[in-house]
Amino acid sequence: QPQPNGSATAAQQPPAVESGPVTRASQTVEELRRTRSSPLVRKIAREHGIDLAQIEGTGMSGRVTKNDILSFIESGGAAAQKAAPE
Amino acid sequence: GGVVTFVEAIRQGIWEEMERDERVFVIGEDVGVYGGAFKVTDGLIDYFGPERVIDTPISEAAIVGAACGAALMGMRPVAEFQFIDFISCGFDMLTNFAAKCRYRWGAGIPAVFRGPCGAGVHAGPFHSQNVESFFMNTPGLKMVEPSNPYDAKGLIKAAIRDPDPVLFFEHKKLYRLPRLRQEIPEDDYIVEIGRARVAREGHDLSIITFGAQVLTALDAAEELEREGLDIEVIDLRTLLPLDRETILASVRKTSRALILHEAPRTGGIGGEIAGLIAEEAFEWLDAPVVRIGATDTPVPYSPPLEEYHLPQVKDVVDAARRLAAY
Amino acid sequence: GGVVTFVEAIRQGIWEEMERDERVFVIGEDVGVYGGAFKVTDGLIDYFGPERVIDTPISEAAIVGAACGAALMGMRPVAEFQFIDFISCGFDMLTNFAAKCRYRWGAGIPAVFRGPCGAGVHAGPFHSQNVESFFMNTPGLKMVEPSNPYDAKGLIKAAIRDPDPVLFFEHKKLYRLPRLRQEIPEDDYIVEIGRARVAREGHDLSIITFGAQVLTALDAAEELEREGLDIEVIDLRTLLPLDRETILASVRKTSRALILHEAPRTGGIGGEIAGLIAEEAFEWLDAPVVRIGATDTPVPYSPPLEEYHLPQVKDVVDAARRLAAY
Amino acid sequence: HLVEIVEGVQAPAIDEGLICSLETGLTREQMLELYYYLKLTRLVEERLVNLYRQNKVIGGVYRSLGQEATAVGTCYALEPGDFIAPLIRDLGAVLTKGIRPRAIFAQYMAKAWGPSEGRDLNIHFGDMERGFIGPISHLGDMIPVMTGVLLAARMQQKKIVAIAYIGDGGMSTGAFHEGLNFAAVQRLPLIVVAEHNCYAYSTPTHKQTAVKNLADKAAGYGIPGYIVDGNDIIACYETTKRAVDFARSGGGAVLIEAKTYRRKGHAEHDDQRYVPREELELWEKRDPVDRYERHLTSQGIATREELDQITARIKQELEEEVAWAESSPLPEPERAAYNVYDNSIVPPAFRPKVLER
Amino acid sequence: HLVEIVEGVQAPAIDEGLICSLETGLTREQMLELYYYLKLTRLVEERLVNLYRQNKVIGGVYRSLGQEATAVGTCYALEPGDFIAPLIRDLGAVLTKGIRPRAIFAQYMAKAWGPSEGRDLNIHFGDMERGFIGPISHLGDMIPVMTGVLLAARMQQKKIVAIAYIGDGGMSTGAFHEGLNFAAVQRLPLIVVAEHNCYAYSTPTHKQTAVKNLADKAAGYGIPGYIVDGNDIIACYETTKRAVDFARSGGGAVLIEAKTYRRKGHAEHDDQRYVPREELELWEKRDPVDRYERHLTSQGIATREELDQITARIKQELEEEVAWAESSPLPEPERAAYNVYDNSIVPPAFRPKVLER
Ligand SMILES: Cc1ncc(C[n+]2csc(CCOP(=O)(O)OP(=O)(O)O)c2C)c(N)n1
Ligand SMILES: Cc1ncc(C[n+]2csc(CCOP(=O)(O)OP(=O)(O)O)c2C)c(N)n1
Ligand SMILES: [Mg+2]
Ligand SMILES: [Mg+2]
Ligand SMILES: [Mg+2]
Repeated sequence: QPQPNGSATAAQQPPAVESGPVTRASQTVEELRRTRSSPLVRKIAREHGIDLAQIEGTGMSGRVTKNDILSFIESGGAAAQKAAPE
Repeated sequence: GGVVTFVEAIRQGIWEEMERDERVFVIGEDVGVYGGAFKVTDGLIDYFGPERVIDTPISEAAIVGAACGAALMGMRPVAEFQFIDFISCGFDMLTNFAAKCRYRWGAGIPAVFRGPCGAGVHAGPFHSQNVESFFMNTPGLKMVEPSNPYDAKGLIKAAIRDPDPVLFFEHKKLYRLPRLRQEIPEDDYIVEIGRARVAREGHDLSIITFGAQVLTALDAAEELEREGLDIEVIDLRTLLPLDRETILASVRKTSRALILHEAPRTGGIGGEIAGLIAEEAFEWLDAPVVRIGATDTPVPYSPPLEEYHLPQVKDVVDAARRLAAY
Repeated sequence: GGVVTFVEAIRQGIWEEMERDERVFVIGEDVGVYGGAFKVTDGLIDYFGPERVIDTPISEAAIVGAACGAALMGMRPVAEFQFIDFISCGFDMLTNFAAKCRYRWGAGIPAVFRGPCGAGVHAGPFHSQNVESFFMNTPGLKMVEPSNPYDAKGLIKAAIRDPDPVLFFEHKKLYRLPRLRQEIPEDDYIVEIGRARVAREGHDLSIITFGAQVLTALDAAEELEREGLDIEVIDLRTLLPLDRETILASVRKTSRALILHEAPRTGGIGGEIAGLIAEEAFEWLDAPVVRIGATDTPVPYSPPLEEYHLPQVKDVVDAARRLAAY
Repeated sequence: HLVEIVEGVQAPAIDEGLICSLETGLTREQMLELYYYLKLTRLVEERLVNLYRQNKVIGGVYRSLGQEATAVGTCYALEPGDFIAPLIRDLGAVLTKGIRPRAIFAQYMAKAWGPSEGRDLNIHFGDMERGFIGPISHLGDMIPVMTGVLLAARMQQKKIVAIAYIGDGGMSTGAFHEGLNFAAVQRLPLIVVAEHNCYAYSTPTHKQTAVKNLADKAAGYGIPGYIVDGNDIIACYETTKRAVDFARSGGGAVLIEAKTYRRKGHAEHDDQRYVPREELELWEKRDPVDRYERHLTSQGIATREELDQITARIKQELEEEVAWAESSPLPEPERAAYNVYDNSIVPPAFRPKVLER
Repeated sequence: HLVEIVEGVQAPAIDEGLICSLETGLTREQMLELYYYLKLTRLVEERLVNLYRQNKVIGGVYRSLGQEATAVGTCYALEPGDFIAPLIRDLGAVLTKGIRPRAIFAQYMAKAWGPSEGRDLNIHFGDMERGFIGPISHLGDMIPVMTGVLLAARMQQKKIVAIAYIGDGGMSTGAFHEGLNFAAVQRLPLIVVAEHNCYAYSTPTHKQTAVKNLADKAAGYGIPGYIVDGNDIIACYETTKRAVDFARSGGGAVLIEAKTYRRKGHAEHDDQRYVPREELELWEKRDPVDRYERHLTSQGIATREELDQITARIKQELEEEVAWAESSPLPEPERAAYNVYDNSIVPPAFRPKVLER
């Protein structure tokens, strides 16, 4: 579960692409929303080195929305993620 | 100038261009003595004479062809289809002659082909069509569809002055809609072809639309504002060539795109807009690109059927809510 | 049956349906005595007689209308356009009569409207068109475009047996292409309308295409395989109604969609496919939805111009590389 | 023979005005039936205007006032298996073919029980059993369609003929030309009835075409052309009967020009300001219903009472027909999705719910 | 008068065969010029076939063998300001209008210096200065276009006339019908030259239309129709001159049927197997070039040597014309992007690079 003010889990890099598109084909749309959000959010996550799993998603299927991640960044969550120990 | 309806704005535009440029003339069925089925050309023949306001036989292919020939000779014809549904009878002449002349030997065809389009008036499948999709894949044509009197006048003038063939679609529901009555400038002005306008600024979601559906979008936006959603409405005005920059700028701002048109969804020009966005604004998207069109059926006649067929404010509100909640 | 070319497969299909069902007949310009400009109906008149293989005047609207009337009487006409470019002269009859009859009063029109389409043979702007975009927004029509002899025969039979009007596009480059010669079954078989096929299985990227461009895609895929890219090629076969399931399944597998067609990019049916993907496979996309089409121009005549205009293998390879690297 | 223009017999006049052609093979019974359909047409249209003024009609009403004899008289010359392709101004032909007024009322009122189930309007439907294929709005398109009907009939060895109606305006269309040329070269038994009512919307014939008589166009197709007084119902019948016999016996296509006049505007909303008053008054005197009544009574074929009884019967009938149509519900909204294709193959085109997952 | 069909004067025959009409207002100089254009047409086409066989031509070659007198003779009756809308089988008219053979060769060879810059083929281009608007492939479409040209000319107070050429097949199209009806009702000075060459691709006239003479169609438009021996170049000239004078003086549209014959297949690839040998042999004897030569020499208008000199001059000219066309490069690929629209307003349609950011 994502925690407020994120004491992040291990990853300091953005999450790796899941193992292969073959796996993705069998995923549900809900799972994909939750884990991959959207191109925009993934881009922002990449740019800020954020692990999406750490953010509370308010979108459909628990998706991390643009506002979610921007709020997260604004509230220092990204810095917290970076600063968190291994 | 003055406070005008949509139809009056178009009529003024044609009138002023005919006064300004003696090469401009009108040609179509019942456009002269009768002033046009929707009275768009009312009074022109008394002022400009029957040589410049020509009543033709029922011959859409000949009307288009004659406009092309006159244009090659340097005239500026404004050809009318009594209902845009009859443009299908001139489809060959438009797509094969008008559209391709300049490309094939450098001869531009500065003609305007205009007529009333659109549904919602219980006129049935042959007096309610939206035909832009027929021509979207025909380079050489331009297509324009205003949503308000100011743009209507500015665009008909721009179309008449354009050196290439322009299809000018006038949604018949807008012609005398009181809501659209608007004060327009006295002075000469044009609205540039190829430029969309931001009908309503917003930040949460972009509705990209044109014609009568601009009103649907604005009504939906007003309703959604009460729910705290801030909707941007882009009025395309020109359908071909699309104003890619304005579309992309809006989507990059809001990250959510809802494309709305009155033609059936499948095969409508919404696909072109969605494709543009999905390719060139992909990393700005926070949600799927949503398209709303009419059902994939002809336009039915009976009011409950037509209402089901056409996009309604509630359909747009519902879709925008879901898209915003994505 | 036997080893056949693309054109021979179509001819066999028409022949067998005429034998199987006495209601089937052929109608068009020079289809009888001459056997058709491309010899698709060669020999039919000697076997079936001039009452079932009708040579018409040069009248596309009448050809379409007559096919519709005969279909209403229970016949199964197969109407030919000498070149599909001339379908524009029958545009009104097709979109307003053929497409809407069942909807308006329950009378189906089981007619097939076929002809040679496509570019790449230096035939110029009026003998090279791809016209599917004209009709994509016309509910009531079906559109089919095979890419190989097996599908061609199966689909022409399916089209003839279909209770609704089917536009059947035959890319002229494929007619006698040696590469396409193929052994097909002796027995009766159909290929279901509305079902795409996976022409090449792959995992890295989906190329969604049809007609002659299937070969372009396969050639590109072969080249890219050497670079370690595994391309899936979807051959749509039916353009309307689109096989949404197969398209979406492929994109959900590969996450990268490249839509390829020979018609100009803007306004082509690639937009519909892109829109479908961007709305219903959005979550699976790793990259923008890419569309490749011809340049937004008429089909030029001179080989260097036509080559620039049309999608080439190198264009597809280059785009696929970029898409894969995204 | 091929380019013959056959002018109709001039009907005599009596003190009260013109009557109809005296030479006819019609029996008294048939002439009364003819009156029934003629009067029915007039009264159905009056009823439609009535409903229109009560806002019960959706869209416009297109009267054929003054032209009813053409539509009824020509159609009456057909056999049951024959086909008609009428235009919206040929309601008389539709009724003569046996389509019930209730279907027309239901269509106009956009009701679920109408033949189009509300999807299309006016007479834009068909009834293959009765030999009726309704028009679409695009003028001229029905000529090629009827050519196909007759080609099929030939292949099916049915000895049927077809009447396709066209207006002075519609004859300017490419579809008309292609269809008639094809019918002519194939020697199909197609009778084209050109209703010369002097106007195409606001466009008078002299702006539509340069021929003197519409029948002159027949020569351009290599077929015979007949001219008939379109307001003389007996002449319309006889001329068409002659054309039908000619066509059915292998003579090929025929063009009949019915000289008539459109006494109302193009539709109810059109006030005809472009029409001179004197013209309308002149043609009022040539009203085809008055004329036929005058004929029947003056020639001792029917009494005034008999005609009044027919009228009363029609009015009674129409009460029931209108009531039936009015009692029909409007269609359910979702019905708009059905029948684009054969729904056993392609599902109905329901409105999709956006982001439904 | 309006539906008059004027049959051409039957030209006399001498021992060697038919010659041309004797009654003419042409001067000797003009008659030699006529010969120049006639022979030029024949030799340009022969040269095209020659280039085609050397694979220097892209696409097909469409001979007008046997029809050259129609195209040249009719066009010669025009004034410089007048317009023509020829079809691909009217190369003779294009050359008579002053378009240089080099343009034709460059077009056929898809070269950059051609009027289309390689974008279109054959005579699908125009030259407004010279009064030439080339066709598109869709038959019939040029008739409405020329109607517009003449409407404009009327508005611009230019007293020009136009010839639009059409084939026996093309007359079946809706576009032809709409255009000619419009021209007729507007009394525009449009001369339609219908080249009755007996075939439309493989379709003989009796499957195309039911009229006996194509000129019979004139009555259907309320215009005069003339018939002329299309292989008699003088008759073609005289008949057209008469029509041109009639039209230019306000008489309106005219239809001229030129009786001729297409001696080659529809295009070079068509072996004409559907044509009886005897038919071809008959019409060989009526070759319009032979016939005119016979006329000039037998009537003492020109000597064999003079004619040979003209031929030699043409051949010399054609060497230069072909050389010029051959020396043209093919167009640069990117030129395909230009001129869809006025490029000062809408940029060229270059091939976009995918994912270029
Ligand atoms: C192809 C086409 N173009 C335009 C119209 C619009 N329109 C409907 S009725 C009409 C006038 C028809 O006149 P006519 O053929 O004389 O028939 P009438 O109404 O007089 O019976 C016109 C122009 C149409 N229906 N179809
Ligand atoms: C509208 C249209 N339909 C079909 C064709 C295909 N086509 C090209 S030439 C031709 C035959 C033309 O015959 P005709 O008009 O007699 O001219 P000709 O070739 O004999 O000079 C046909 C059917 C076409 N060009 N345009
Ligand atoms: Mg079928
Ligand atoms: Mg009329
Ligand atoms: Mg010919």
